[in-house]
Amino acid sequence: MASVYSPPGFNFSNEIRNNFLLEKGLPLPKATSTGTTIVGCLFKDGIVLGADTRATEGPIVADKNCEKIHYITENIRCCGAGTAADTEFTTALISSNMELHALSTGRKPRVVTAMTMLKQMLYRYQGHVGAALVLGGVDATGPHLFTIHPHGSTDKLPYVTMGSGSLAAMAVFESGWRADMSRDEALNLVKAAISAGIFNDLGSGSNVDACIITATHTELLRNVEMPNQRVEKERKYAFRRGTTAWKNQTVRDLIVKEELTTVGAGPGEAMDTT
Amino acid sequence: MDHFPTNWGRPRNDAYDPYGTYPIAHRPNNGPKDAFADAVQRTQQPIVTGTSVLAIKYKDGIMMAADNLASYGSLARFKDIQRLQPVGAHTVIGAGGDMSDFQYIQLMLDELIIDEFSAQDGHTLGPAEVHEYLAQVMYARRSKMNPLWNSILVGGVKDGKRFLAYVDLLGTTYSASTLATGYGAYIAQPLLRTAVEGKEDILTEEEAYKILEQSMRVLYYRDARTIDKYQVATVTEKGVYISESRRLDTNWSFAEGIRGYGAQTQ
Amino acid sequence: MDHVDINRLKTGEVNLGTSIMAVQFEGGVVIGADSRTTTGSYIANRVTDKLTYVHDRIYCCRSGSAADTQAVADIVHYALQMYSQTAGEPPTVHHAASVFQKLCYENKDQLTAGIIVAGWDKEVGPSVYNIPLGGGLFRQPWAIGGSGSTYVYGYCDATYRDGWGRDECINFVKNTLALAMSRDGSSGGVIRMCVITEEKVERLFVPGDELPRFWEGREVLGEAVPKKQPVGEAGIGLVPMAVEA
Amino acid sequence: MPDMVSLAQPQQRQFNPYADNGGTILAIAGADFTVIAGDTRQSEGYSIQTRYAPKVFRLTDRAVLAVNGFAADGNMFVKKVRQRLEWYRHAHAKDMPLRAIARLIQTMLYARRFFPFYVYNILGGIEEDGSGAVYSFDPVGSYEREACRAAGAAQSLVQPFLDNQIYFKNQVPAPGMAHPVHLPLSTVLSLVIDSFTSATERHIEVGDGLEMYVVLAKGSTAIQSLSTVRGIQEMTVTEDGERVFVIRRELKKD
Amino acid sequence: MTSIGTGYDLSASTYSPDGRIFQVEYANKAVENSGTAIGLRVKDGVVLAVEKLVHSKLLVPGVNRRIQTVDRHIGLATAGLLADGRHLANRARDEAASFRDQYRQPPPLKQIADRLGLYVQAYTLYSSVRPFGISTILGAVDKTGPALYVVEPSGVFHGYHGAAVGKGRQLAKTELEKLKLSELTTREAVKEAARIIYLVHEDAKEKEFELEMSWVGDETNGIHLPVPKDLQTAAEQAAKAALETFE
Amino acid sequence: MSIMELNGGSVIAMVGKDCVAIASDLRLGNQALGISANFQKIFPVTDRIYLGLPGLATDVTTLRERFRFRVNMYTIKEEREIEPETFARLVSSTLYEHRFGPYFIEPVMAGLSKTPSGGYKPFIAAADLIGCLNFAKDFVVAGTASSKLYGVAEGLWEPDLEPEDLFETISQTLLNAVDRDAYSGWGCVVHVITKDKVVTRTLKGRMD
Repeated sequence: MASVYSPPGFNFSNEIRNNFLLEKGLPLPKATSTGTTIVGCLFKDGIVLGADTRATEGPIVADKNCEKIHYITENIRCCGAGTAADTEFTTALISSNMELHALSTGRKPRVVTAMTMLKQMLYRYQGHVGAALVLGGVDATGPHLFTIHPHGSTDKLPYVTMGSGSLAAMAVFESGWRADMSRDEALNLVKAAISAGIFNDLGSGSNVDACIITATHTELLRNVEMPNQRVEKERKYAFRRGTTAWKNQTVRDLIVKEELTTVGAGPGEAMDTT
Repeated sequence: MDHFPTNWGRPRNDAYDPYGTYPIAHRPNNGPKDAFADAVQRTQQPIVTGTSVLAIKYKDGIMMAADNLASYGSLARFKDIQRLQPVGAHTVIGAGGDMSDFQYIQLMLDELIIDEFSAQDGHTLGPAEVHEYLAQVMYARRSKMNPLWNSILVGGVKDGKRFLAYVDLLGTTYSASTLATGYGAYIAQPLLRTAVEGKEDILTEEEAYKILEQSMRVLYYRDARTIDKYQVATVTEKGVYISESRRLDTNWSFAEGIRGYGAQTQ
Repeated sequence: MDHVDINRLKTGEVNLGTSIMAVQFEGGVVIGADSRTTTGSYIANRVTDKLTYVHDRIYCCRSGSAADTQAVADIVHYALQMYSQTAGEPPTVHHAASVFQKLCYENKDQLTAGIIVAGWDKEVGPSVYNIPLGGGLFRQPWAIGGSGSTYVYGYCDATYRDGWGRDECINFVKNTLALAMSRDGSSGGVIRMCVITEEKVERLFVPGDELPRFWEGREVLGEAVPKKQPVGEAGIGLVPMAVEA
Repeated sequence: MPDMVSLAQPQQRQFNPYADNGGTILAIAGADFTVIAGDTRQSEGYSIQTRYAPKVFRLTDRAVLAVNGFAADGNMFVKKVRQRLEWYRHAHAKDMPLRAIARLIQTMLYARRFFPFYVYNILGGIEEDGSGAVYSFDPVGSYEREACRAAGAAQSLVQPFLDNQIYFKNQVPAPGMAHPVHLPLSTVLSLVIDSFTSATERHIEVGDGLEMYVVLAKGSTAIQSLSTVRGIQEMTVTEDGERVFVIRRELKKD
Repeated sequence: MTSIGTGYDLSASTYSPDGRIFQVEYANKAVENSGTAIGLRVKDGVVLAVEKLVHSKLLVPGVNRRIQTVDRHIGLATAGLLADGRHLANRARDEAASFRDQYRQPPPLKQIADRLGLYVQAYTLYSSVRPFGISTILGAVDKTGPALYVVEPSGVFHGYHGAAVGKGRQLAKTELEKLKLSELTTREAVKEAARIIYLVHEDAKEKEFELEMSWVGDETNGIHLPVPKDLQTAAEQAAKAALETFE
Repeated sequence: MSIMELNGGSVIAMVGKDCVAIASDLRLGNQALGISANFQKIFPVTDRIYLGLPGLATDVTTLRERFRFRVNMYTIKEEREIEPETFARLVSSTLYEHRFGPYFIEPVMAGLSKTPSGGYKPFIAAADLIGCLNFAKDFVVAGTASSKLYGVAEGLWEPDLEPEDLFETISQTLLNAVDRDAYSGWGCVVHVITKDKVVTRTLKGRMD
């Protein structure tokens, strides 16, 4: 441990060793990815973001109900697809930088600021930070919606989709989106778009999350639809106690039993403080 | 060491293809290298290609749609190509993928239909028979490592039964009430499934057409290998009908106000 | 030629397949672009704005990697803002083009960017600069770029005339881009144009369903067949001879 | 532009004659019955090709074959096996016994040793002695008779669960008791359903529908537990012999 | 029969001293013994008709067809040995398919007649084979319009406006010559064909027969099809009626 | 064969009624060759937090020390014991710091977190090798037998198991999963953490 205070940023100290292992023909294990359908769309009073809740490791579902709509500021949220850790940490970093920015400027943060921070960070890492993002929010200049690709390019559009289910979701938007929709129309459209991803794209699944941002209010609708609840199992699988054979047991008792032992003066006798 | 002689002399790797499922010709070669080996191309690749084909079942039969484009890489090379083809009196096929292979398939099926016609035995080939035949041919060709580079939808009606199925260059087949090949499988299929599943016996011809038209429009918006000119085939008990080319109405109105990709406003 | 080399794009990178163009005329320049952004053959954005503001009377048209061209344009935009603030005067088009060129040349191994810079300045009036892939700088009376441009060099050479006015240039840009978009799968969508003059920057917009149309193949399809061809050839209405029993 | 470039300098696009179409199959043998099951999803990559593509096929009244892997190979293989069984029936005026079908499948698989059918087979049914049997195969024909077997995409999820619940692996029986050798049909059906719902939860390629074939030995008493099963359908062709039923269930579609 | 006993009639590869091939002439006899077949090439199509003699009441009606389909647009009627007719039809189908394969278009009838002629002729050259015991009427509508050819056992083929082969050919030809074939429609030609077949059958009244008819032309979209039942029934009734008034 | 299979090993954690359990196998291998049948992968972090580190053995040791150090630093600076949620974030950011040269470890955490009312709430979490956290309400798994563990756990786990029942369920899950995994096994260890004690048991397992 060279120093108590490690420098900020990524640490490349394992690089040489890992390259050696890689050269021996050992491929890297799969990181958790969010195959994912994430969307966003503009409506009359603001924006609606949406996401599914499946996280995968290859063909295995690692998390059935993860959260993909990340907090940036109170009025800005960001959906993430791609390498799960990257979306998580990138949005967290930008969220904290936005907070600092807001504190230093004394103004309510703007969506373009977050967008610019994100694209510049992702561009710096040339696609190696695998985050595909849908950024949305409402600020002093109105509602804004962006997509940010892993290589750092951005798009400004009234309706956007990302992730492996983006084609399915985009098809729903292309056939259902209209300008100046009401809140409920927009929410229903987002639900339909996410559902298209959930039911047609194997990388997406489980529930629908949504987030509605208007000039005055941000509303996170966690699991706004749950069309994929597991049915009850046919059998009960609790085991009879004693089913498992074990060799030895140690018990670490966490209750500290205190026994009061008085030393010196007898009980009940007050100390002489005179 | 495994029990597979061609792998002997190489380090064992159980993660990779433990049963040697690749045919010999495609396994890494251990033997001495032929100086010209790299120049030999064993299988072709698609050159002039068509993109998606869509098809659905509806009340009276099946309906299929495909645009009129044949691309050469990203070049929109031929814009008046018909990718839907009647086969006999009850069947229509629609093809994506290599157009030269599709033309070969058309000739082959034409010969099949003439053979069946001139046999005068009271039998006609329905969509199920055409599909089975195509599947066998395409599976045989893939097994010779010389595939017909297409994804094909076969649809039709015969003896009161609707039939809709898929076959591709690998000989893979499947059937469903909505099918789409190419990018259509990603973009159009979700729309088709929502619109059709459970309503196969209710949808009228106009409704079915509306669904396909809408899906073709979305494909035109989102697939870079489409044009806005397409045809629709309808197969009912009465027979096969293939429409004239139609043009898609598209909407771009919301695009006018968009400026830049970020902070730009002018 | 500013070909976008796919092998240089990182996997999954967003690509401006693109047809872009700029033409100068007496009082200004007309720039134009299609609106398609693709990843593979999926259209990630069908209404992209590839005409990017870098200063009041200077715009650029971007082709190549979306990420690279946006990053470069953002840097140039910043540089020109700083310049005009410190120098107290707007930059010239040549100045802007030179900043682009410097970035593109010095980072040519890292970048996939083909950029056309155009605008109006007090010193030379209207001008158009082309900065193709290697990072060279070429002034031209008209310039085209992006993957779609390869299909329309002939048309441009055959059509362009010196001394055109504003409206003729607009038409030229519109027709050229429509032709490029109709043949290049990586280009398409709408046509966006800007007319940059000393007085103002005017935005023009041609929606995707109102593009100029040219020859698009025969309407009636199928192979050439003689008039007397039996309809049966199409396979319609075939009834086999039935065995009566 | 990308495709133009790839045309100008042809990249070696190697034709791969195989695909993986996902899904999972499983079979469990009882004393006088066998259950053979498979989900009905057929997928490639992240796309669902169809929500209903059968992977389990009745061969005779006492043999059911489940195939999983590359769908085109699977369908072709079933077709060829059925053809051979038909020839056998024409030649011998009876259905081929289960263990003979198992050996036939081995021979047919190994015949393609150097261009294999990329298919995992599980054959289930009733032996000539009236006992339930499961035979599992690898793609090139190595096979084994077992009491239960899972194969396909979610094999690694389901098999250890079956080890525990069918073979009672790692379970110490209650004092003075012994684990049963065979489980009753109702228990087996419940375990099959739970195996598939679990696999659907955790494997993206499993879902949409479940088809369970039940083969009963002649005179099996397990028939009683089938009478209450909803949506059951009998597939038996011959009389007075083994009986085949199919039970269909929905699975999650995400 | 002057040839009998001369020894020159034992092989198709042997001429008689006066330059004839008796085996070919015998083949023609086989044709003459058969029920009549006629073909009418008219304004907008071709009609084929055959007097199919039914040699046993036990036969299922409609079997042993003598009109066959070669390609979508080509029909073929034979008079003579039934089995030879079937063989030749198969050969014709192969030829049509091979033409399509080569030239990617529907074969013109002349090409098929030519190729069949060559094929039939080959059977007059060798001692090991016998010539075809059939005359074949080929009818089609191709890119040149309606076409009608007859291929004879010798391999020779000619184009006709109206053709008749088999037992009643003389009378049939006389009747055909009376018609203005190039002005008839196929619909009218069907009636005429039925009438002629019924007429020529008068000579063998005691034998049962079936009238087999097919047509190809504008009426059928250029496809060779059997004449529809109602039209055939009407034509047969008219033919029977005409027979009453003919005498 | 990925780097995870170099030394092998698997860990699982489950939630019960007011208790959590975490269990691992004991194998240390060099690819297919077994080296040790007593390689601990689960370490106590605080009294009521246990951390499982399946993966590359050298990183198991390194990270165990690193986390011990960082938790100690936290305790010293904050003058309180670290809570499981906080510890999970610490694990996550430590791993993500090495995003482009990762430790080959997929950590699993189990513990009881203090509620404002002074009670204890079960907590489990897992992360991938670059620190993406997965907070589950039922169970989390990691290691070479992860897909097997997912399958069995999805079948066997039930809500609100008492500590003794949770011990049976997690043990059965782990034993049957590692029996189908060539890189895990050789005995198992199970820790059941409750409000006032941690019961650690070593299980009999197959040695092949």
